[in-house]
Amino acid sequence: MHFQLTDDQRALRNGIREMLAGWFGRDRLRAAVDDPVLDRALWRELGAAGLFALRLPEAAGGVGLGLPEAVLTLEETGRVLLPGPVVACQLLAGVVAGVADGDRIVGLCDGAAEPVLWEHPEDCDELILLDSPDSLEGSGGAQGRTREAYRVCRSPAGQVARTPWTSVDPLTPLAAVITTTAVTASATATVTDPSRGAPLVAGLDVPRLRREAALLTAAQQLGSAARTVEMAVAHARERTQFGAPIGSFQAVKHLCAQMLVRTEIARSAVYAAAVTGDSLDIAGAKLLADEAAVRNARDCLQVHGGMGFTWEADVHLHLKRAWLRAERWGAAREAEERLAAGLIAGEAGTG
Amino acid sequence: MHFQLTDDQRALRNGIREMLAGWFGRDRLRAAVDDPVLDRALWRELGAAGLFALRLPEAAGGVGLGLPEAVLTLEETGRVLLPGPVVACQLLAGVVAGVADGDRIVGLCDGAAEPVLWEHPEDCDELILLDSPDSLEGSGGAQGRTREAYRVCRSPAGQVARTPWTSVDPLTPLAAVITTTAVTASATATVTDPSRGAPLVAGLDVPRLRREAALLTAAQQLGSAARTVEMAVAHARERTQFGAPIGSFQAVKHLCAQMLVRTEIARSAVYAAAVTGDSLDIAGAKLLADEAAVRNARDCLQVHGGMGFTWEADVHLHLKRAWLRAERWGAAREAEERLAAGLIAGEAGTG
Amino acid sequence: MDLSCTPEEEDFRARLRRWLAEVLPGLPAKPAATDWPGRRAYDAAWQRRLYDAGYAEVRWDADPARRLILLEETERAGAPYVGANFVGLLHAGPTIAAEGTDRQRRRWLPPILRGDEIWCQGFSEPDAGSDLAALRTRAVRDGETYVISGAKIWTSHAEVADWCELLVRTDPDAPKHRGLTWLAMPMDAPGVTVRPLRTLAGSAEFAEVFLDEVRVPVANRVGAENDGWRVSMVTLSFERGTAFVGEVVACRRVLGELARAAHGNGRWGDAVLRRRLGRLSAEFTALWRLIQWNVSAFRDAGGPPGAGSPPGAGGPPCPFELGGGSVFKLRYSHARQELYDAAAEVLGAGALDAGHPWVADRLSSLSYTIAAGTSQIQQNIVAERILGLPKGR
Amino acid sequence: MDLSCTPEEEDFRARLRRWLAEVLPGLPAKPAATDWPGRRAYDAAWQRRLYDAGYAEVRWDADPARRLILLEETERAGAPYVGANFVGLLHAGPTIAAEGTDRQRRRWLPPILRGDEIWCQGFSEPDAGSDLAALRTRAVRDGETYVISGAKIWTSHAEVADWCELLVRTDPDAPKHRGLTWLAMPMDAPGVTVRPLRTLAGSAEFAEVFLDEVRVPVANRVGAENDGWRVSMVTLSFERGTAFVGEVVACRRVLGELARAAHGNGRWGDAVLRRRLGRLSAEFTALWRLIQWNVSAFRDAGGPPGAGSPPGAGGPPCPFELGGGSVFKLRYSHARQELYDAAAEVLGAGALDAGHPWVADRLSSLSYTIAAGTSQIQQNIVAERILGLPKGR
Repeated sequence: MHFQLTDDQRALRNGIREMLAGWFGRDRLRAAVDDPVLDRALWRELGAAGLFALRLPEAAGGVGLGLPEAVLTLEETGRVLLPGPVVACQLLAGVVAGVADGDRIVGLCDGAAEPVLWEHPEDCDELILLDSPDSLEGSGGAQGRTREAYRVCRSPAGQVARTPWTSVDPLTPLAAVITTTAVTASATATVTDPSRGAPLVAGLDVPRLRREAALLTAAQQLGSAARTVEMAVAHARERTQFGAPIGSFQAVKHLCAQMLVRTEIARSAVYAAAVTGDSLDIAGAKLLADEAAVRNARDCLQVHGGMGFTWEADVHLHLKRAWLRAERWGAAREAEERLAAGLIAGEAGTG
Repeated sequence: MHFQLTDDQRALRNGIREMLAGWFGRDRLRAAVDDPVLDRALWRELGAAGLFALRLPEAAGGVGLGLPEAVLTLEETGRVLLPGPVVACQLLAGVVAGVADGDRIVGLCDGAAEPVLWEHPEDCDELILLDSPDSLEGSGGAQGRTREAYRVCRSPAGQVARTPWTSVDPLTPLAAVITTTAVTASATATVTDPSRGAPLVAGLDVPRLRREAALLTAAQQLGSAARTVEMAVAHARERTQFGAPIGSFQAVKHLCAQMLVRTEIARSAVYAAAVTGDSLDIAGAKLLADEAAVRNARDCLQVHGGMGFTWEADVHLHLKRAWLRAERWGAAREAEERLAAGLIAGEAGTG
Repeated sequence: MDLSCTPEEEDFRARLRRWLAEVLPGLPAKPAATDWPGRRAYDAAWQRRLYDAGYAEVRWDADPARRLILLEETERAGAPYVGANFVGLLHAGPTIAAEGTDRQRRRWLPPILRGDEIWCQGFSEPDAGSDLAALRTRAVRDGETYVISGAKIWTSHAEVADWCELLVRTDPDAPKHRGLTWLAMPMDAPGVTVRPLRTLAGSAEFAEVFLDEVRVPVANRVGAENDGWRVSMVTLSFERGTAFVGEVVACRRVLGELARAAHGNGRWGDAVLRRRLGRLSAEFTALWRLIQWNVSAFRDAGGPPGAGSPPGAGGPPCPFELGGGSVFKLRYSHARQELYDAAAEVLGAGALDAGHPWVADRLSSLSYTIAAGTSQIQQNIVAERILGLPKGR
Repeated sequence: MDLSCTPEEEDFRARLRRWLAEVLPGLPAKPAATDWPGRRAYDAAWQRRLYDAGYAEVRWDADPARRLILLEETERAGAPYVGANFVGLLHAGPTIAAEGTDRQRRRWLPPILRGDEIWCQGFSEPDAGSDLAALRTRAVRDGETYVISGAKIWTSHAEVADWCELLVRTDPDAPKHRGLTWLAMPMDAPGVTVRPLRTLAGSAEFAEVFLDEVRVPVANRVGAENDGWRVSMVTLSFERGTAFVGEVVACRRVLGELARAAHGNGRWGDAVLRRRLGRLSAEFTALWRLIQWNVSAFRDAGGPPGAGSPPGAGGPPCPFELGGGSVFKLRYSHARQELYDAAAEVLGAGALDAGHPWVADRLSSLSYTIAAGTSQIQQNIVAERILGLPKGR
């Protein structure tokens, strides 16, 4: 057992961090806030750097790395609030042509959600929607019912019927997919036992895609949570009130300390879930990372005081993105129920 | 509108406070911890002072005061952790002979609870148990079912079958009533619409008794919550660490401040519920007073540090009694559901 | 303890309700949030109607019970908010009433009540937020004029205000609380520049106000030179009395809406959410009772330094100055944030729609634990002023 | 990142499991909580069996991974707790190993590993809790002897201990961290009085130790005179590494029991409780991962100053000294309290039964946010030592 980053993993993380600092600094971030259309040139640079092909086998032109490395890269994108469907593109780089290079952009939607929200609809070239037929047919229950059956809908972006949506996150335009019947379902199949042996629907292992989407989203939340600790600490060291840096007051100190605690607990959970790939580990990681990202952003705002309440400060961008991600690929209510069920089933892993 | 204590109410509160300080000081408290048998002489003194006859009409030999005054006196008993079924005796002073004078002691149990816990069983001369027939007959559901029907069981204490219980609160011996069938049911009646017009079962308005027991219990919680603020503040002013009183550190200050906030919110709710007598107001008051008493005792312990963890400190006595009371006459889970239902029914009162 | 109204109060309430039922249907449509002149005109017109009907003075009534009824009933009836009249009615007006000269009161108070003149507030500065007394905007005396330079922030309605109640430093050598002065500054004075400040809610409800050698007559000073801290505290304590009455009424209404919405969209089956709403119901009811408690205490203490008091009359310290307002604000600001977090649970993914009014209110609720004294500062106040814990650290 | 064990580790685990399965059924019944001599004998006998089987040294292994496996497997198998051997194995032993002379190590370490000698700790004092360095127990040098007077508190197993690791003040004029010395005091020395201290749980797990001119040879000093603060910090940092492994394993087991009990008694239908348990499952899994993370970091940093290090070897600061242990303890102490609050919800009115083991554990869990550094102190440590926020206030 050596539950620490390897030297290679450390190098990867540092490399991605430097790369993103160079390509997506604060000026670019604020430009994206004003105009959230994705920068195709940047996207291709990310593709060329291997961000999307990270987990493709080297034989297929990929980098050949695993889920832990994917988590480390997504954490970095979360830190800098990189906009765009990075999770989808990394998960589908081997499925949709051109995505690995950053030439094409693919969106991924959870059809079990209500409504079905689609990130960056105007920027995507294609949409893949994961659904279970019962929810597609409108019976509504995403929970439990027919987890054995899946449907995958693949469609060129332009053919998806949608209504506009005023996204709470200025960095993430959204649309609500109206009817999935309007999506050209290029492959539909019903599978009876998908939990083992990865049965493929339209070339996709749907349960695994959902799991990994949740994990990578959690990794982005972790990056955001870690970043807001740094922002709060930096502000607390600089900002002077009552003749002293506010970080010398216990009230501010303890806010910052709890932010770090949340981050490190979430980090332990997310990294471990990346190693085990276990479904309950991932549910727990998402739960804790969502909480860390949302509550840290709130506390970061509190530490910043009035200045944090302005549009010009980046705090709100973290909070809004954290809210958005917390609703995606398993919100707290769902994760908690699954973890509770796992306790009865005795599935809570150890070791 | 004048939502402040009247001069008479202030005088009553101060009178009770002085009386209890004289009759039940810290020595008596610690003696009761070592031996929780009720002091009959003290009980008669309390009776003679009018504590139990407070709400009986003057014509019936009582003091002729109302629910707000009852709340103020119970708050004071909560402050000093006075042991014994004060709530029961005040509520039943007009029903059971000898209770008003403190000559006899009566217990009051909620038969809908599971198990049915009886406070001070060895000290009581008589037990009154409020029940709804469906839960008596073992169908278990206290919630909702047949709220229209009530049964009252009255029995000499010696005839109640019970099992011993190791009470978590050293000041409150408990027993579990085994079978209500063993209780001589001196009056049983079924009523179909008890909500209006106070139909009496065995001379008792059962819904009102439940409401008032909850309110007076909340008043005791309020008194305990207020007392633990004082204890925490006194300790924080005296205890020196790192060369300063610990109350000069923000972490301790803010714990104490939140304790006061909880107390004052609970006080507003409890006093207002005493004035309106409204069922939802009482549910909310109990909820907030339970929370204030339990969380304040916890925070008081935290402020006291190691010294608060000793048996010799009084902090744990407040915590354990607060736990006990929080389970009586409507726990949080029940109160919250009732308040939620009230929101749908549009019953949340204003004005 | 009495929660019922006196016959006079009941009569006042009934009369007010009738009047509101009569006039509200005839009001014009509300202007857009970005239409500042339109908003000013709308708010001023409503204030004028209140004035003509005899309700304007109630805001400054020595008896806060009638103020409570006014605020409760106008909110419940859906009447316009105080809006652009906020600073005049709640801050500057009461300050002038309590601390101004007869001449100043005659000049400034009637136009506030009538809605003729709009005030804004220039207290906070970029480097003086929690530590308000550290403000650095300088006023240098030049004969019968102060010459003022500096920058103010978090100023509402600056774009359309006629006057600004300004706190400036007149003695840079004195201890920080001792060198401040309160001035009424005309917003059209040369050297005043207003720049809108966009908040995280995306709107520009506030502005920064830059002051470059602005000249203000000494006659516009309320209170003595270097006594501005005390003068402005009168204002702040008044604000904490009944400032949140309308909001608490509104929160209780929203809570009922949340419950019904959850009932309608199936989320009512989620016991976690349901019980959260039940708890919030207890919470907001208790906050309402705490307002009534505080207002009654306020009245017992002789009322706030209001329009009826002689200038400079001190009176006993009111409970808000002693921190009663801090207890309320600590819990209310938290409960309000909880309310809109619960709203997000009711909405589910719908909480990602910035166009939903609950989402907009969720965003603005984020300022409640920061503005007008952060929760950290409020806890210090409660601990030190009410509980008597030692200062320092 | 690797969570799997090496073949050597797997082998160690398998061997240990076999051994535990073999010996545990033959253990005698546990003595009563109040039978101190019986408890000492029981704990010492278990330590002796660990020693004979070659597992005792693992507690001081430079590689914490094997320690982790030992603690995990013994807890899971329901083996006896470390009990009376706690201070010797976790505090005094590692301190002597790191800072003692060869002679001291030969004298004191083997009897600890064999369970022959029991140690207790004399650090805290009634007036020196959070501010440990403010302790006042005085040691005055008299030739080759220290003469010690004062009082210690929160001493476990004092009634049956052979030795006490004692922190005393040898230079009252030095700054408070600089005048302390670490001594090994025989508990049978004249002038030592032990008085049991009853906790709120009703038990007497701790004692006060009064020292009245107790004479301790200078040869019993570990480290230099007045260097005791540094010496004792070595001990404390060791404790924070793996001290809670067994407890986290136990908490996860209890959590499963809570879920099954709730399932059995009908409370599982309460979604609020159910989801709380689900959240705690995530919480304790993450805490387990954090232990693995910290242990791995600990190993990378060269391990703790353990039995294998030369006396006085410093090595790089381990992550626990840098606050990693504080992060764990802050969250764990809170989660443990939440766990037993959830247990109370499962029990309902049954939580009022002091005889229920969960209720007893609920009571003892109350000390977790206080003992070994309150949560307030831990937050200061995290803020200052990890986040680099300025000291003061």
